[in-house]
Amino acid sequence: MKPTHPYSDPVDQLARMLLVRAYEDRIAALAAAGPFPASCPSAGQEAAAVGVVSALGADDLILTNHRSAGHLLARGADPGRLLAEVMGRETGYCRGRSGSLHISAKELGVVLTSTIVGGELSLAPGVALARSLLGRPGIVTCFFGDGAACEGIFHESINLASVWNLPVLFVCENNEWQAYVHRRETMLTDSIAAHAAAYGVEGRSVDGNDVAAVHAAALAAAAQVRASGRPFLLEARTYRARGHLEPDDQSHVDAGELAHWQARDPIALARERLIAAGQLDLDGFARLGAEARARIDAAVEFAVQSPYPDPAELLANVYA
Amino acid sequence: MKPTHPYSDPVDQLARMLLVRAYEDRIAALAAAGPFPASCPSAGQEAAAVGVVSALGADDLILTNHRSAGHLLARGADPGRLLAEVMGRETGYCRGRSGSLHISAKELGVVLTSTIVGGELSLAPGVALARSLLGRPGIVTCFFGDGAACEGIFHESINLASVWNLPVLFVCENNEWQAYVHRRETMLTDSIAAHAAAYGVEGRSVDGNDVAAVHAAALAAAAQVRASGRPFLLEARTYRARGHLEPDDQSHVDAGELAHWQARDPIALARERLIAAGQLDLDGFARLGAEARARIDAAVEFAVQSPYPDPAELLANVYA
Amino acid sequence: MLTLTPYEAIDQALAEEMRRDPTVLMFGEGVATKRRALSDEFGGQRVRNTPLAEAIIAGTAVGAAATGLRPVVDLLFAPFLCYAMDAIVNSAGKLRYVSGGQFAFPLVTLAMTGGGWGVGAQHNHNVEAWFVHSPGLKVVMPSDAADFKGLLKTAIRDDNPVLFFVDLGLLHTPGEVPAGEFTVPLGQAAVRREGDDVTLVAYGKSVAACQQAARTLAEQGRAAEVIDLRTLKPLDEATILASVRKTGRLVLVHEASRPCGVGAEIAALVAEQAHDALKAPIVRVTGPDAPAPASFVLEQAFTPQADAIVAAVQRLLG
Amino acid sequence: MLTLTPYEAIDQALAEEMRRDPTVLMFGEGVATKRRALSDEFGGQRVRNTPLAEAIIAGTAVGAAATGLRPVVDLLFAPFLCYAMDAIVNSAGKLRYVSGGQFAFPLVTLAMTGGGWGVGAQHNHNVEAWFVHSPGLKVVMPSDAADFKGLLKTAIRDDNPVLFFVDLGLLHTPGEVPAGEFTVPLGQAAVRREGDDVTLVAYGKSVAACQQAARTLAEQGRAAEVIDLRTLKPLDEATILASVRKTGRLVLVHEASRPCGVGAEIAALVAEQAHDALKAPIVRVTGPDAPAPASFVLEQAFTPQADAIVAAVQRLLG
Ligand SMILES: Cc1ncc(C[n+]2csc(CCOP(=O)(O)OP(=O)(O)O)c2C)c(N)n1
Ligand SMILES: Cc1ncc(C[n+]2csc(CCOP(=O)(O)OP(=O)(O)O)c2C)c(N)n1
Ligand SMILES: [Mg+2]
Ligand SMILES: [Mg+2]
Repeated sequence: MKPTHPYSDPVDQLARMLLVRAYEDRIAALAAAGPFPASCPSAGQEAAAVGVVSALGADDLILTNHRSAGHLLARGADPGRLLAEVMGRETGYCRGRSGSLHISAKELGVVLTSTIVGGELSLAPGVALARSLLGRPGIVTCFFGDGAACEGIFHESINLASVWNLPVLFVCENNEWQAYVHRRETMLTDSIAAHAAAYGVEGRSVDGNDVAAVHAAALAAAAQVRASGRPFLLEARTYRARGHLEPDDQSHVDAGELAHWQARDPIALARERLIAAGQLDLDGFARLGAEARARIDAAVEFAVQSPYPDPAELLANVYA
Repeated sequence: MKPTHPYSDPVDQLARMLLVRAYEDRIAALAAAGPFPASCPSAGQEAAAVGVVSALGADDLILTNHRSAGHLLARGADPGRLLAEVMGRETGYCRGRSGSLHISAKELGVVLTSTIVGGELSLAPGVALARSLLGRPGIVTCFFGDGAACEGIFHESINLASVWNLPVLFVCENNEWQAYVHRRETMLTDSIAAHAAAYGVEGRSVDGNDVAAVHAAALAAAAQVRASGRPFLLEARTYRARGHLEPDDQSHVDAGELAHWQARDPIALARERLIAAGQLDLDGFARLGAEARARIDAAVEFAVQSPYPDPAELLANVYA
Repeated sequence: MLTLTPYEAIDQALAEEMRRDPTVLMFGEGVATKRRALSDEFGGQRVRNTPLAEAIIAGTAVGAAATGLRPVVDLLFAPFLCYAMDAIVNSAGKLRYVSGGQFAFPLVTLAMTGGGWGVGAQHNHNVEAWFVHSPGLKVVMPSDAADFKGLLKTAIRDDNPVLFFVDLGLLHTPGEVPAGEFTVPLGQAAVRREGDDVTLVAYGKSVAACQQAARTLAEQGRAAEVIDLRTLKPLDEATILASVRKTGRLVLVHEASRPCGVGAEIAALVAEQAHDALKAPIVRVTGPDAPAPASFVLEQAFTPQADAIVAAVQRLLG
Repeated sequence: MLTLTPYEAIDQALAEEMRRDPTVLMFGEGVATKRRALSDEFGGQRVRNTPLAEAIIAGTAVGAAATGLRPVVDLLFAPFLCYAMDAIVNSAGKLRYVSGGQFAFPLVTLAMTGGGWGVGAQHNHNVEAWFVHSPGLKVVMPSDAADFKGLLKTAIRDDNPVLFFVDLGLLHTPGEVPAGEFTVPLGQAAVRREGDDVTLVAYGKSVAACQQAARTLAEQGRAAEVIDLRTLKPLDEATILASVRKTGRLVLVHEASRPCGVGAEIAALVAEQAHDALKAPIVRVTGPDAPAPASFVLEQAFTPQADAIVAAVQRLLG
């Protein structure tokens, strides 16, 4: 199910969203059941992840952060190797050294993931600079949260990308939360895209729970970055449907807010649209969900069977 | 010549500008003549410094940076103690421990000067927070350069001051240079005040070489900060008339740019205006200049006669 | 005596000091959400959530400290201090000296450090030695619930910037805490166990590893003295030197990496000032000079364990 | 042989490596303005001025290094590294390990450090030990013009992040540099003077202070061996240990503050591995644990001078 990039079939996109959801649901279940390594779930944000990643080409690179499962799976990551990484197994993408919070998968073009909030923003211009100077194809997409937009490095990153004409598609997944702090406690204005203008960069906000809208906006933004060689700031307005870290009872979250966004679940929205358009029926939807869950079953099996790293290799890969 | 704050008489303001110029001219002469401690001259920026500082009240606090002589002298600092500090003497405002680059003078309300570009921006919200929570009067004015506006901390500082409703008057002295880099190499847009809106803050640019315009803008901005308890971003468009550090031949500076700004010398502009308005004649102007130079003569004398710190006190004041 | 976890002990210390002194306040990312009892008692002015921006959190603490408040800021995990270095090192640590003594900086930064959560090198990195190496700062890293409370109270009252490191592995382990008001002075190590054969010096969770090692050694007839540093700066040199002069043998234990760590400093101190008392080489048992791995099995291998300490002592005692 | 200042030697190294390898580039605040010959030869793509923003300068170097370039960035003065710590420590130092070896980070950061300019603590702060303490990094600090050139060339070719500290006090002092192509390996100390009575270990401008002290001592009939570390990480342990095994006495000299400095690390190393060879206590002669003062007289008192080294050796030799 590794897609050819970009992939525009809405059914493919929905299938990918269901895979992300199945992955996150499974991790939530495992975390609820007992001690399980920490991870930051991307449930609720599937449309933003799939909408953007499905708009990227095979040569494009992605930088992401702690809440990366959607980006990785949308890019075609093997859920077995992801889960193996989360569980600290040698078969994980990072040989169990990363755990869930900074998974890179160079073979998929997902590079330099940092769980330091803003870390990915600090690295993205350099990746784009290398591509430009080496004459390599592809743009650089950098995912970050509304919280990361509070870090000074956001400002430094977008400014440098602008001044140096670097092909970076900045994608802010504004999910209304920054761990245990609501976005409204951290900024007075509502739009993160609004910062772009002061850097001479184009910015745009899109409904981040509407995968078709995100995909269209990301295609257009990526095309513009490719053509101009300049950055673009795309903001996807979405919502973190689960807690910051699994498990979390979300007791600090306003029930009305939660209900509002539950009613805008990105998978339900995509399903309704496809059914209304006659591109899918309920059986088809159920089958896609079952397929996704079955892949995750297999992935868990793979991860659980995988060996832990050998402590004798504790010191491998400190230096090149 | 310690003024009562605020001071609005344009002749007083001109006298103060002349004092700054005489101070900087003298340091330039000393630096040209032989080894002299490093300092960053504020010549050319006298209108910005005096225009803002003359608009502040006695209770207001000032945070500044490496290019601070104008702010300090406008606030009533003793040029003898400033020069003593620059020359590393015990009689300096910081007992010779600072040197020119981070002179604080708490007795004048000039606190926490940092020569780390952006350092003053990181400290200003806390100073304002203390004033608010302790119920003390006065606002906090934070001077910084166009270069500091490139540091992420600028973004973090103005955002926090906005979200927490802190009475900070941010004053950007945009002097077109950041050490050996032209401002246009560092940002695509022309106005630093334009950043304010995205933080829900009011911003305004003013001709920084017109002391009357700066003073009026600063009075209005300070009044607004006082009344609202909220930050304001005031940008003074000015020019660094001398090099970054004394001595400097300015060989990297475009001659046309230099000429353009020389024709807009803030002291000449103020003089012409006062003469045209009949508030001053050429003799009066000459007398003000001579007085300023005489004060600097005495200041140099004081500094040169002052003792160096005692090496036995090398370790004083590391801890409280 | 009360039984509290260090997490609870920290909360108690904060509440008591905020009650005692109206200039004490606390802020950080999620502080108001997570320390609910504090924010209920002291309100939104004194217990604040912040934007996600460590540099300005620290800078604001420094500015506020210099002008009348006594802030405590929670910077969450030690690696996030990387964003706050300018405010801590260049401002809080230096501006008193630079200004010729015009300002003081009574502030505390809290940060969790060390293994135990399996989330890898960008959350788990012991950088306390950076701050020991930097002028004008104090550094504290307690090992039990009572010290978490007593040292934090003292740190809040101190007129200098204090880095208060919270060893994550200890955070939820209950311990005994005196019931009434008490404080623990900065700069004073605790001799946790007396012994004549070898001195074990540690801090944070490595103290427990030393205690365990000492018990094992006792069974083998070896008497280890265990010193818990509690404060890393200023260092209690007298207690360390007195112990080494007694035992003649020294093993230094910490999870932080070896080069230029706190163990190096103590080894140097002893090699300078108690050379003649040393009967054997000094030994360091530390975390490796590598980023911390996430995988549980590797994280365990990363952290100094009692058996490695026992083995080191056995080598020393022959 | 050529006679070059370290500043010129750095320029030569940069020019030669940029000629040799088209992926080498350089950027920083004012680099294109100040290193005019480089920007004339290599153009604006490869020699760049940057916005005034150390965090993104360093981050951009790290991102570029991982994806095909070999950046050299000039961060000007060591205290400004405080803004760049996340990129250097959390990204460059850790992401190779964290990713299970997927990336390498061939980059060099230049920063001036140390006294000699009289501008105070926010420009003058020796923080090299921070990076020795951090995993995944290499740290270089040369003491003469030839090493500035040879070590910088090697640092640029190394596949790991290298912190290259430029001791300001040396920058404009001419020295001899071999005329043709040459490199100096990382991790190899230089024995600058041989002697049997005491080992003096130093780096940066403290090497000259040791040399001067050694000359004075020679007049008194004492033979000091002078070791110039050149690379602080990886440390050339073998050379240090061999010398101490020969002389039995060790004096460590650096301008950086004492606690958890490089001297502490070497003292610990020797106390661990050459304890039996030590005939006397180890001595550290370092800058004080204080911010650096601006005033020239205080700055002089701050920096370790030859007479303090001589006095230390005299105490040791009785
Ligand atoms: C520098 C830093 N500060 C704090 C944290 C702890 N932390 C991890 S995720 C997170 C919230 C991030 O918010 P946002 O950027 O909006 O991303 P989201 O988690 O909402 O996807 C925080 C505070 C961190 N990892 N790094
Ligand atoms: C963090 C940091 N980076 C670099 C420097 C070196 N430096 C000192 S002043 C300066 C230029 C500052 O430009 P700007 O903020 O515009 O102020 P100006 O000097 O023009 O008044 C630079 C790069 C510094 N002191 N601190
Ligand atoms: Mg968020
Ligand atoms: Mg400027």
